[in-house]
Amino acid sequence: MFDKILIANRGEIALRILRAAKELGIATVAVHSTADADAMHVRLADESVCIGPPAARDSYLNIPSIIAACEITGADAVHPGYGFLSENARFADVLAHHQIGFIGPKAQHIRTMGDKIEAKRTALKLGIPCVPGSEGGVEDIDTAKRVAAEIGYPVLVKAAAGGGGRGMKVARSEAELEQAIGMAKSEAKAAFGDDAVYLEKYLEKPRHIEVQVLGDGRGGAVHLAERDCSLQRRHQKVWEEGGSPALNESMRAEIGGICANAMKELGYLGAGTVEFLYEDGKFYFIEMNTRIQVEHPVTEMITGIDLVIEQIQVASGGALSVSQSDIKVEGHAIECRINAEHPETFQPSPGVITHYHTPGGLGVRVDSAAFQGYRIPPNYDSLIGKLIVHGRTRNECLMRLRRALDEFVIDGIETTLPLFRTLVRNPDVQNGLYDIHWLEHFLEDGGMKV
Amino acid sequence: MFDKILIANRGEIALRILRAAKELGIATVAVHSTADADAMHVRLADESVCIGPPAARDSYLNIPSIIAACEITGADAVHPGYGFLSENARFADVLAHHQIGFIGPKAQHIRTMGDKIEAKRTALKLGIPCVPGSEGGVEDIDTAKRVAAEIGYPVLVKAAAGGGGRGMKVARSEAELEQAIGMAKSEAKAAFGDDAVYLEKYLEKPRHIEVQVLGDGRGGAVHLAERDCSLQRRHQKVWEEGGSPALNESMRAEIGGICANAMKELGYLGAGTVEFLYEDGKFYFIEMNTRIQVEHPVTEMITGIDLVIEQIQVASGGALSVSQSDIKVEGHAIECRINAEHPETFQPSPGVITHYHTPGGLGVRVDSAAFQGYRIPPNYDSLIGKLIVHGRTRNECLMRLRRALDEFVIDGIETTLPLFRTLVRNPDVQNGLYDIHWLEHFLEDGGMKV
Amino acid sequence: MPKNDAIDPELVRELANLVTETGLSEIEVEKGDLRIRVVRRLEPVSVQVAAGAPVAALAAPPGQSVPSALAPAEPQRTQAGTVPSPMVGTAYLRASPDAKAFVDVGAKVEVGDKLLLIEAMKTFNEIVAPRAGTISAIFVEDGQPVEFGETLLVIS
Amino acid sequence: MPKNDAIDPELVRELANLVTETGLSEIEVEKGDLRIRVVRRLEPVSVQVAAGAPVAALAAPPGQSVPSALAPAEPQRTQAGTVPSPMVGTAYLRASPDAKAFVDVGAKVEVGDKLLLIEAMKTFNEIVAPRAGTISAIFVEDGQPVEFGETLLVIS
Repeated sequence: MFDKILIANRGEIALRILRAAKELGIATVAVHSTADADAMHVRLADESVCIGPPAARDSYLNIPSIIAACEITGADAVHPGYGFLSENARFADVLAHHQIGFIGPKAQHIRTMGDKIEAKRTALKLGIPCVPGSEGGVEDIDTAKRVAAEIGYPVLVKAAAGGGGRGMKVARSEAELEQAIGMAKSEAKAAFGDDAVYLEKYLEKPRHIEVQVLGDGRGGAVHLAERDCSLQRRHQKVWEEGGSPALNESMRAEIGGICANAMKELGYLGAGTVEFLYEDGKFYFIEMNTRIQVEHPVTEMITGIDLVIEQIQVASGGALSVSQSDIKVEGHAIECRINAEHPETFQPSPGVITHYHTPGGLGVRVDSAAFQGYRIPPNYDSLIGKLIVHGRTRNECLMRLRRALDEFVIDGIETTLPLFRTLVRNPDVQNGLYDIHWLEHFLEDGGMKV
Repeated sequence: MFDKILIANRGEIALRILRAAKELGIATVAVHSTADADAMHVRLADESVCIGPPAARDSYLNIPSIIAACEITGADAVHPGYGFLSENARFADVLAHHQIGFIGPKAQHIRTMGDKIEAKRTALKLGIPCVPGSEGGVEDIDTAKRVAAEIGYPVLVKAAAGGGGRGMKVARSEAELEQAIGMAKSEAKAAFGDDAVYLEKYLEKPRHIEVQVLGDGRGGAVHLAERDCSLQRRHQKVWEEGGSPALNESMRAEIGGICANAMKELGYLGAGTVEFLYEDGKFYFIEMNTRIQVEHPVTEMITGIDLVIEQIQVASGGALSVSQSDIKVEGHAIECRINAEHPETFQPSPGVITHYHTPGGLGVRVDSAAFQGYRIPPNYDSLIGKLIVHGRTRNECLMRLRRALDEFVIDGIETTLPLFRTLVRNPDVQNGLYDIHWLEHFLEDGGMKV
Repeated sequence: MPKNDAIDPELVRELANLVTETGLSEIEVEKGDLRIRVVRRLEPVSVQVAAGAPVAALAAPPGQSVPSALAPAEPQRTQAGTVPSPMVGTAYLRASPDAKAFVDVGAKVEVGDKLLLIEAMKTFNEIVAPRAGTISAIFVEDGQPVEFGETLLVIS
Repeated sequence: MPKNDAIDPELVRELANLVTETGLSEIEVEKGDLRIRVVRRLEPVSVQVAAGAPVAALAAPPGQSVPSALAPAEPQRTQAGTVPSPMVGTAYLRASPDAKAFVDVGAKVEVGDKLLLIEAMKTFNEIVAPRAGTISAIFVEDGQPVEFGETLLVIS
């Protein structure tokens, strides 16, 4: 086991990692920029080192500074949290070069999953379901018709050289296909000087469902069920829950089993998330995140398993504390990401928290590095805390979430708490009837306007 | 189901009840003395009524005021919490007379269990193990020897008219019995003018173990395992945990089954606790508390069942949400009672909380009505909050408790947090090796002296 | 108008300006039978948000107004003459719906005169005048619920 | 204007200035039938404990001293002449254990003169004088770990 872990992150995840280390009896080193000298994880760590000015590239992303901080404190492992250096394979290599443990996956798996094309190739090879498509350009309309019939309508015609939505057309039936191809080709020609197009299954109202996995790096791996993160705004998750309101026990076991087996085959080490779009009972691989995720507490609340402790244990060469048969999903959990943002305009709102009071009681968890008097620096992202609530049923969970949201006090800045107070009272949310477009539409339709 | 519940209590338990009501969608009325006008449960309740001056007898114990508060607010049920009117059978009768629901047991069971002699008689009749004794005075030494041999040494010789420890002698063997009886008789004669004595089993180093029960009042009843509350100071519980470090699965099932069956036979309604002394594998009934207890969250954390919600449901004529087979003990939980008291002298420390920050993260629960800026009034008991921590194992729970205690900030007043920071690091506590005298001895031996 | 001749508003104005200009709070001048006093009451400079301020605003469900708990709870002012409710219950100003009120504003009362009734637990409790005087205000309506300590009326 | 003659605003002003200047709260003068009184009410000297005060003291395990986090973190004073560390690492005052120090207190330095080395990732980074002057203080010892922004030495 490691003796001293350096936490190469800030905010709530730095505190989260510190808690896990303390519970394992491991000493902690907080590194921080000058903007974070007063931060909670700095106050609570056994040691702290200022590693640079506020700009992340000069502090939290500065590999030499972090290595130097390990050297002067004698830290024998680094936990990168999420964001920053967490999916930087070179950082993992540099740490290895300095004989410092990296609490994350093997560098090769970070590289593989960091490359979209390579990731999809690997997923297919491992038996993970992907979005079906033409696997290359379609030259003539007959080929296109055959391929489209195979993957099923609607299909998306995409420019091979494309991006940003240009050269992209939906065909809902064979009748529409020829025209869609024609339009896509001419748009693609105009935009990219290349009229090659390919076909892909088009998902109209998918959900975002992701499977949490843990591997010991030696072929042992488990899944810890799924999280439904469909409630998104500008591709940022807002509300996550587990299990998904769309899945039942056997669907959970099936997709979970596929992911766990894939991780075994890969020899994956540590925590990871296999992300899918989900529509009409089918899963389509998007990407794999090779790190702990913001929404990991949802899984912890329904399984009782501390994912960060598992990460640390397997990174130090230990075994997973659980086998698949030990993992039982108990009840339901929902996480709300509380951002320092205006709840209607989503304008960031840094500043001093003048009053801060967190909800308590049964089934209520708060992961936050904020406190009364804390000044949220304007230099970093706006996530200031996560409220995670557990109940024996989804309904109990929703009622508990409602009362917990009503108890939460954060004054002095704008936060997204009012958004969640509205969402928890919304019938679609209560019924679990939402897809990845739901929240955008809700906001466009003035759902938060008073 | 009730429409509006009046909470006839204050402090953390008033907030606890308010949370349960909110989660059931029931409106809440807070009543308060003038000293509690700013209290958290008053702020969060749908309505509040000032019922009297600070002295409890004129406010929280004032039955006419509470009934009047029900009348003016239209509350259709009262939750009495613990203490105050919670075990006052007359209060239950008055509520019934006014057609207001009482969220507690039937008045007759409050009366039975409130009378020590009647309670023991009832317990014996229901098959609950009691402290064996002579069941009446022992006249001659031969009878005494026979009875003592039956119940086993050591035995306690007690004055029938006794109290306060006078006329009480321990005999550790038959050789000591005659002398002990002689001394007890003469002491009793001198103190009470009556030299009648009786014999009882003497427990040298018992643990305090109590079984949580729930009944639907119609013969349905379950047990929710036990709590070990042996760590006490002046008969006040300080640290409670469940399950007891002294019991195993089958012992738990056995004593739990006895209590559940007794409650079925009794037709018990609501939440209750059957309290035992435990020594050498045997349980000895002390008393039954016919109310929710301070330490109920320990049970909630290991079973996932909200006891206050169950209380409300059965009081309104509903069924228990669980049957015995649904109830599974998962992991381990410990509660620390945080008092506004000096951690060495236990001198009460009312005043303003200048800084307040609660710990968060996985498995950590805080039940408290305190907040930054709250002035603890000098009129009531010193309990200001409870920290309850859950882990998959007792060891995980202890490590988590340690880190949570180190995160907890309560400034401006003295609290017992330092006591718990010491206890969680004590080898006897870590090993679960303590009895009801352990904490007193620890404190006498200067365990908290720096 | 001889009075206006005697007291020169300009002098008063000058003194008023002076009190402001100098940052003083009071100036008093007297000469012969003339006496002028100008006072500027300093408003509290700071809203004293003590470290011990109560939680500002407990979260309320959307649509509900958030109570401004920052403002310290106004203590029930028991000025001379106010009669606070000694109990929680329902206040009645008359013995029956058709009866006339025990007292009205302007009525003179003696110690022990009946002022109103408070019903609690189906019992009517008489509230009597604790002092003699004239009823200068009645703060409750017939049938209104009252809390302990709530001001019922004023005898001045 | 005879009234104005009678009460001289200049005298009032003078008294007003006097009360402020002397820190008094009240002056009253009387001569014959003239009486002037100026009052300055002292503002409440409130210790303004801001609502936004940081958490006082994070709980520390018994035996450890509790950091008084109430005191705001002292900003690294970058007074003229201080040389802060541009990086985290280990500071060395000499090129090798046997070598003599690059600079000592009292040494004169020119811009660009080598002051010390900071080792990070097994690389030695030269820290050179950003200005000319005399070394008036050295705050680090040979082999001491330094944080970003920590003051290494002062050139005055």
